[in-house]
Amino acid sequence: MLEKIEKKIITDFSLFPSWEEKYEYIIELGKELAPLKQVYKSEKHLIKGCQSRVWLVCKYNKPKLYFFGDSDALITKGIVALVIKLYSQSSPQEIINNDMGVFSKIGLNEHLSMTRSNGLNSMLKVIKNYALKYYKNE
Amino acid sequence: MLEKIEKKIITDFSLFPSWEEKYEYIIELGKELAPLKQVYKSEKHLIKGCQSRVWLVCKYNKPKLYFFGDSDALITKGIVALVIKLYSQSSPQEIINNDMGVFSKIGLNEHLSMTRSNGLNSMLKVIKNYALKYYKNE
Amino acid sequence: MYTDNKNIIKQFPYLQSVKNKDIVYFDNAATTHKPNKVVDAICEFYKSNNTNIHRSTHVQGAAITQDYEDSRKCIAKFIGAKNNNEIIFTSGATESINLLANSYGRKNIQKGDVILISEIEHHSNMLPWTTLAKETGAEIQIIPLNEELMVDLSELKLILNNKVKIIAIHHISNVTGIMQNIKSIISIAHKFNIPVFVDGAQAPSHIKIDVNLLNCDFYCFSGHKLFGPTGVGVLFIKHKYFKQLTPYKTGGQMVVTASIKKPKWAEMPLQLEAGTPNIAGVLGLRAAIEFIKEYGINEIIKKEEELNSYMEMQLKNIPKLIQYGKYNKTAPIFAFNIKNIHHYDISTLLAQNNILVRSGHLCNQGLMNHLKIDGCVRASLAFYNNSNEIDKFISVLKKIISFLK
Amino acid sequence: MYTDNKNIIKQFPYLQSVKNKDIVYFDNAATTHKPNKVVDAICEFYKSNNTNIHRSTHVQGAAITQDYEDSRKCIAKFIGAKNNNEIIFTSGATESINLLANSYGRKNIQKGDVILISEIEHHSNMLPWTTLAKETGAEIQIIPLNEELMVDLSELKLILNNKVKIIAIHHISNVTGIMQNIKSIISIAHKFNIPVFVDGAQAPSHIKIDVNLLNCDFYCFSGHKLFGPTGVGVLFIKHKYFKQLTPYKTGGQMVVTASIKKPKWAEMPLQLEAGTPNIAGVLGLRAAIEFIKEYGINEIIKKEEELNSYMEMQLKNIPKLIQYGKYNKTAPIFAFNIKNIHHYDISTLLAQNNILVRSGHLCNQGLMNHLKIDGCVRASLAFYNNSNEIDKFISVLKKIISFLK
Ligand SMILES: Cc1ncc(COP(=O)(O)O)c(C=O)c1O
Ligand SMILES: Cc1ncc(COP(=O)(O)O)c(C=O)c1O
Repeated sequence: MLEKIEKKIITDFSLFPSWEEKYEYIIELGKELAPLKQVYKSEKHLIKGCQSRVWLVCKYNKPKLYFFGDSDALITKGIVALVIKLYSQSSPQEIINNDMGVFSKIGLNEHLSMTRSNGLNSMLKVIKNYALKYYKNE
Repeated sequence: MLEKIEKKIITDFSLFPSWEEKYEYIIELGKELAPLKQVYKSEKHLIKGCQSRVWLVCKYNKPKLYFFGDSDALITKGIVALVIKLYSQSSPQEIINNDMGVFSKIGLNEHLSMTRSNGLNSMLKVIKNYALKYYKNE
Repeated sequence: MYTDNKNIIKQFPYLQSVKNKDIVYFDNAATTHKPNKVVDAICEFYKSNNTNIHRSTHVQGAAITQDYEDSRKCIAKFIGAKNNNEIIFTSGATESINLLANSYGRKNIQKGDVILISEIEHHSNMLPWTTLAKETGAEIQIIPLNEELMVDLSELKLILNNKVKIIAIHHISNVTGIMQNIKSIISIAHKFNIPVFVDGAQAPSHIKIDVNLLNCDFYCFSGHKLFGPTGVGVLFIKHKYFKQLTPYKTGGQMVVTASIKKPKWAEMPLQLEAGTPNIAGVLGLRAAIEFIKEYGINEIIKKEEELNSYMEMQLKNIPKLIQYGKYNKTAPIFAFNIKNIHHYDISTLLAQNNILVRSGHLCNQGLMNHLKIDGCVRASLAFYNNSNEIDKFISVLKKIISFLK
Repeated sequence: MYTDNKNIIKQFPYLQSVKNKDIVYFDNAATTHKPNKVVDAICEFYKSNNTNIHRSTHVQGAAITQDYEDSRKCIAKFIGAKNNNEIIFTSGATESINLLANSYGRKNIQKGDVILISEIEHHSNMLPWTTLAKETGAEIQIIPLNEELMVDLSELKLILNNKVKIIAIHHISNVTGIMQNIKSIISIAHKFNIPVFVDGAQAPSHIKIDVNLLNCDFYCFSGHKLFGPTGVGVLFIKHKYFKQLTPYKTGGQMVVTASIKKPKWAEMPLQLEAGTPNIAGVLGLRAAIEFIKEYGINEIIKKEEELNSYMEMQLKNIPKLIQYGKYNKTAPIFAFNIKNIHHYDISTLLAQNNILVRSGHLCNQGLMNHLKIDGCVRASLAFYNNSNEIDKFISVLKKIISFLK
């Protein structure tokens, strides 16, 4: 499942030759993201290491993990959407096995994967940690 | 007086073309230096900033200053002798007016005037301070 | 991209490099580029003069010790210090402030005393003082500001009293480019016998510094923000405070007699320079200052005035742009937000267009709180920037805004 | 002068430079020369990649931040640390030790506790501990040595108890080149749950370091003594102590929430790296380590063993020479005096002959007192030195001795 989505995302992005279009697509994804309930926008779900605020919520409905999130910056929100698109509805096992390398493959001038300020790395860490937690408890 | 001695020292050193001979001469001067009485080899007369120990004593016998000194290193002792040769028996006024530039003119590969570890600069400072002190009290 | 004035670009290898030809570097408040002179000084040291300084009996070591001390002299002159030994080499502005807070602060500030800082200090000029306050039991009080983000001098007078033991204030803001009225602050403080520390990290690349004229007690800056190397900074301590200091770091070079019970420390400034210093950094910093002298600080000021007014004019044309600290701007540092757009989105897309700025709280959460924002975009220029770059920046900014709407 | 082995001279611009062709540089314990790779890394940074690190939204800043963090990784690997975040960048060994004494020491050492150091530490590994003792009311105790200037392990066992809170000891002596039996010291100390700090300033240019194998708790060294730049150093702190630290310097980058009352510090290692670091220095240090890896530390060791035994043999032929620390020598560092001749006279005349050594107390007055001397001459070699240079040194030394008699 996860692998399939990963491939699809890479293909989707390859359709946009310029970085403007890629960003436009990311922002579009962000806009389409289901709004996060206000109660979840708490310190508890805030992700550290982002210049903009990012909230990420995880629900475990055996055997799958579901992610919800938001951000106050548009691009970051798009990244949140991308991350959710990718990992939500995967099993902990699938997530643990994933190398999380898709982001360096979508060709955004290394931007997404390199700068820490967008918090992508922090988001991926949080997701991996959730997966590990529920994997152990299984 | 002081100027004359200065000139003589420069001429003396110019007779020795190699630095070995210059050093030999300096060491010779050190060996000829009248021994310093043990009582003067005290903390009070010790000069700071030398790798070897240097003692410098000043006596004021109006209108002239008299210097006595010693060191435990041979080369430094020679420098002490040179300094004494130059400044002992000068008046405070003469010393204050002196630019203390002779040492850079005797051609010891800039060595004497540059390295601090030989304490030359500290000795000159001490001598100048004595001169200033007695000049004021005159 | 760069159009040249006075052949200046040629002297900065970064600006000349083919790799960077499309880049507009507006991140100079974070760090500046280095002229060839600086890089050459570093290379020459390592390649042909490399040796350690102090206590050497070889001419080579003595010569570099001399160069090191000449750098001190050069810097003293550059900032108008009267004595060379009032210049202490550190690893940067942050260390300078920590050094002062520890060496001077711990000895002279006690429980119940007051440390005055402004609300809008860079973290490096805030945390060392709040830490000192916590350690000593002293209290932090806040210097009142007026609406233009300047110290309110009449309010300042009211809160000064003999419990205030030091005032720590920036010279030029790292966010807004605004210069504080340091001379007046100091003259008021001195009426109460209160010493003033000035954080000049953002100043000497933009204005002429004269600690003597300002009459300030302590001053600091970083090499890397002054066209010099990383890892080197300066702390100026007025001579009259020498007796009120304790060593900050201890180790080689700063000690005369290393006894366990009663060590005898070296005289100033060596007492505050423990261990092998950043020799290459110090020589590079001297080269940077020589570069500035040759180019002329007045030339720099003139050039930056032009950049300032051109940028101001251009920013006016951007709808929904909120600029922070418009008045009394001295350095060409511009902080802004676009209504309803996140600063992160702006700086990210500027970067995608090869325009390098910085965004976020800019290590100044105090100012962000004061402005009631969580961050902003900062475009910070140096004298080697030019109007073409401003044009590009403005046109890209407009494009981004419409893109993000 | 230099004869070449493995083309090594070609890689060191200082050694190749025409200006220095007559120089025999035997002052490597003070500072080492830098291979081209190091100078190039610094130049490249300044000339084409210059930018500040951390929190940038531009790829250029991110790339240098990555380089900076990769350097940490590289250094962790080089010294056998398990986690990259156990590596803290400092301005040098002296700062590393001061940082540890403050950040770890003040929090964990109290009145009545004991700090153990040897009598023969470099001032930089003595004074921070004696200062800490004075500040906290702890007591300094001295580690017993045997006649060969090595820690006496059986005596050590006897003085350890639960009041001893840290042991600080050098790895390789800066005067004698003797290596302490660190692994045994640590294993004894750990039986009493006492952490051990190892001052490795003189070690990594001569031996393979493995903090994991040594099992040491803290370790430090300087860049400039390891063929790297000035103004950069390393402190290794074992992961398990992270919770027992307080910030050393405060300022930019090391804080998450800069509140006056309750600041929230960044995680390790950033928590201990306030302000803009010496970026060029860190990149240069990485280059130095890459250089060592390429050349091979085993090659270095082999080369130095040859230098060691050749020098020992030659020194035997000098009448009236008193050598300090003959046994267990690891690094080719040779300390000696000539009977009835002052060390200052020797080193001065060696320098006149273009042989650069150092003399005096060598920042180790403790060892001088122990040996009952007021100083000595130190000839310190590196792997790029050779036997021709030793020959020249010996023949000049003989000449000088007869000259001074
Ligand atoms: C006003 C101000 N103070 C202090 C600093 C700290 O300088 P550094 O990071 O070079 O130590 C900065 C740098 O951003 C600054 O702008
Ligand atoms: C054993 C030892 N420790 C500490 C130091 C201090 O190193 P640095 O001056 O680079 O801080 C030295 C340098 O001489 C040393 O040899």
